[in-house]
Amino acid sequence: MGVDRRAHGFPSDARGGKPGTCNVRVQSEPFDVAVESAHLTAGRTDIGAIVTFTGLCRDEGGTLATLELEHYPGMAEEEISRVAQEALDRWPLMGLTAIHRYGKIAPGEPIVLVVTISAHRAAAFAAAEFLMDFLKTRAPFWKKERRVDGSSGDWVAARDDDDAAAERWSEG
Amino acid sequence: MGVDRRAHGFPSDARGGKPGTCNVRVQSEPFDVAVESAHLTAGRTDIGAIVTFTGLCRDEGGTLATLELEHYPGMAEEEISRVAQEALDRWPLMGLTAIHRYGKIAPGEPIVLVVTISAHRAAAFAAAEFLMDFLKTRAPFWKKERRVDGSSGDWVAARDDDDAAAERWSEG
Amino acid sequence: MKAVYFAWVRERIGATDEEIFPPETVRTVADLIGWLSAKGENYAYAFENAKTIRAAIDRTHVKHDAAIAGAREIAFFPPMTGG
Amino acid sequence: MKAVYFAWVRERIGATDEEIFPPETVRTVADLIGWLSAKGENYAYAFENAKTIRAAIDRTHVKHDAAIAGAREIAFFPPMTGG
Repeated sequence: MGVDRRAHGFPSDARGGKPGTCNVRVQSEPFDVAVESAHLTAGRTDIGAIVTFTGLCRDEGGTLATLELEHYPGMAEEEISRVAQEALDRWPLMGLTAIHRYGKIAPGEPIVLVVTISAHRAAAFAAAEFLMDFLKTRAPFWKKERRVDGSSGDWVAARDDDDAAAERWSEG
Repeated sequence: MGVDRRAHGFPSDARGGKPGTCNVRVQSEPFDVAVESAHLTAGRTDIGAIVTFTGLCRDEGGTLATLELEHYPGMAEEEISRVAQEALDRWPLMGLTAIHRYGKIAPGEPIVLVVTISAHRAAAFAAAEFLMDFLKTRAPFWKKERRVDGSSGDWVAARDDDDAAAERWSEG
Repeated sequence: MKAVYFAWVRERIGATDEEIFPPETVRTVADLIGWLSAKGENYAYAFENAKTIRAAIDRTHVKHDAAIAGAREIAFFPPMTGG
Repeated sequence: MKAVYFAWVRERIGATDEEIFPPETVRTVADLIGWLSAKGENYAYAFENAKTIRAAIDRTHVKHDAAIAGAREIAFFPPMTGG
């Protein structure tokens, strides 16, 4: 499951504004939140709100050595792109970036990044939460824990509250 | 209304975890989101979620030359600190940063920053939205618009939907 | 006590702050707004829609029925528009 | 068609992918899970709690009642734990 799938940029209609950008990437390397934010906002003075979400690998009380993230190459990018398009359809965003890593990840390292930009904060916050809720429940990634005591640990179990978090967006 | 009030750092109890940090600043200079995030998360490997919100000055369709932000020195810091303490009391945060600028601000420049860190994303998102809703309605800042045509423009009117956004946190 | 004014309240009154000496009959923030409004046209203009005016006593938001006894600094300003 | 397996489904089966040739009577994802389960103990173990298994046809999530006709690639995996 080696090769990186690179920037899937595609234009989006920001509901009457300038067309926004949608960047989706699946990669093994770390990402830089500041670089991604700057890229998304470059040259624009019509943005009122930037929300970034960074998901990090926790050390689990010092017991975790590394996390191994397996993914379904191809489908991972496609599924994140589908979720991203849903967010662009639902909220008046000027753009978004969603990056998910795979492979070995150490405690303290970033796993996932979502950046949303909009004229107003409500749309940027809602879209970022929506993206995370659906990345959690729909993007084909699986976490396996390697413990500091050398044991291989377990596959992380899916959380019911993640399903519940995703479910709430289907109301109304 | 000149002098900067500098970092009001105070420890907070992250509900059983290591004590978190609370940074509140009111300043005229721009801020760097990456520096503030790095400062808040430095040396920790127990964080699962970082949410940042940056509020920017919009050009209002090219009509806005600059925004002038007046504030109530002393009360601005105190009120933001009160809101920050409420967020720390309500959610299991490992820390937060809230920075609000005053003075002349050009389109595209940042005005306000909120960073929240937590083990899980729900708390980080909720606290960041809460902070912004209350900064909007309780922190003593007032925006005046200067137009590109040279006219002094108007004081920005408070928005009913900002009040409504703040109101929703008093349920339950 | 010291009165301080911000944004268009400050502009309409034409001062950032001043020492005021209200009589004892002026007991609440609302009383003080009424008393200030009578000081001149600039004050009357600043406080013409008294309900929209926000107040803080010693840097804490208060409602118009709050007592002003003991206050060192009372601020008047429009609804906040920061963030 | 090609079957692909991820996470503990992959580990239990002991393969990342394989070409499969189910008979025509195997029409849905649920049918295919049943058919695969009969191929050996490793498959039976992987699919022992069939309801927890997620499936995708040609890289799109599907339910167990989805038809498999025309599929080039069918994936089986546990609930996702990314993010």
